[in-house]
Amino acid sequence: LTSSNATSVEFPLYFNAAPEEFKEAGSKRHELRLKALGLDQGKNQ
Amino acid sequence: LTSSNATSVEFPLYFNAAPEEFKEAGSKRHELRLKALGLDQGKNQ
Amino acid sequence: MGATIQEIGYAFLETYYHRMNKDPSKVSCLYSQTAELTHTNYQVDFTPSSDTLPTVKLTGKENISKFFTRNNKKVSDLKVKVESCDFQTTGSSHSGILILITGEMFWTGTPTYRFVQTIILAPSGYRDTFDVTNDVIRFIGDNLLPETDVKEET
Amino acid sequence: MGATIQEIGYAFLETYYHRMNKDPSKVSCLYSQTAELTHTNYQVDFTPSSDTLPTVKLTGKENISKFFTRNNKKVSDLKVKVESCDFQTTGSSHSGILILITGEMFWTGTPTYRFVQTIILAPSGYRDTFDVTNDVIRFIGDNLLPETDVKEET
Repeated sequence: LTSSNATSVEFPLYFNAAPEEFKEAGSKRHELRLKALGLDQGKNQ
Repeated sequence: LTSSNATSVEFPLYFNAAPEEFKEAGSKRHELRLKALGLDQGKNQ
Repeated sequence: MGATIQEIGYAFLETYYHRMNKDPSKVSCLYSQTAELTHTNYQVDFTPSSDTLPTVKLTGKENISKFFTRNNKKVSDLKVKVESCDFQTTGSSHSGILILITGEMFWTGTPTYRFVQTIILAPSGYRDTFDVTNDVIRFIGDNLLPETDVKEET
Repeated sequence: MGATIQEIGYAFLETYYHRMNKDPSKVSCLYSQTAELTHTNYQVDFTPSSDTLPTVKLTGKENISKFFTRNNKKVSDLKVKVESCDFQTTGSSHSGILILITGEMFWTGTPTYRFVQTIILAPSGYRDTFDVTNDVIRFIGDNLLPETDVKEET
């Protein structure tokens, strides 16, 4: 067991979903962010 | 050793700084956020 | 031991998240008899306007098994994006592995939730296999607004 | 043992951050002989436009001691806000304590940096005292923009 980073892994890693599937969920989070910043004008759905 | 939450602590906890001292540093972070969102017009210092 | 802690760690994560997806009732097999688990509290309805989720703490493989079985549907629907992993060796003679994970997760129809998770693997006693002894998840809010009215501590 | 893990944990954090502030050269006394530390890489200049910081991994009390002594100035200037702590017992007979911390930190003149940190305390062998066996910090970016061009994995 060493402290080397021999295993090269490219982040992000996806489990149980394709990268595209994160887009819709990510945009919902983004809407919450804009709301928190008071920047959600005309986007209330 | 139990899993109870007997110790009542109120977050956030501050170490080596008063809450007010976090304001200026926090506003710098906030400027980075606005820049990332492309909302930093007229605030470039 | 031939594999690095990174290799063991990534292989574990693959098994761990895959099993949640395919067979939640068998996730608890990955845990030690006295393991502790702090995980998403599925008994509480998700608040649509919140960017974090509450957690619940369980102790012992039996309770952990009940937890994953009871929340079968939600657990199998979990989708995970891992953005970083840090590894250290831990425990007696450094035969265990500590993993600090950051990332995002979501369930069908929900926003993404940012999380951090620490998992500790200890040698199970069987050749080259590990048990989870600790598993803690914590959700991270965006903290978007600068602090305008900071609460005073007493 | 009279104190709860929460009480021990919070008392430890008080000592830990206070000692960074007052006497960085003695922070390493809190670590076990073979402890592992992943901490802020002070040898790299902070990038003003970045919301995260790089880390570096060290093994063993001697290297940890050198690290805190070499970076004395920066370490003593560290200001920390802890937003959450999760505790679990860990290790053989659950005599150790795992702490998962989230919060923000800054140094004079810098923005705040969001971080997560996992610390493991193990009984030191002396009555009621603990050593840090593991300490990992990871900085968290804001990830503000929705994913528009997701990289494909190979």
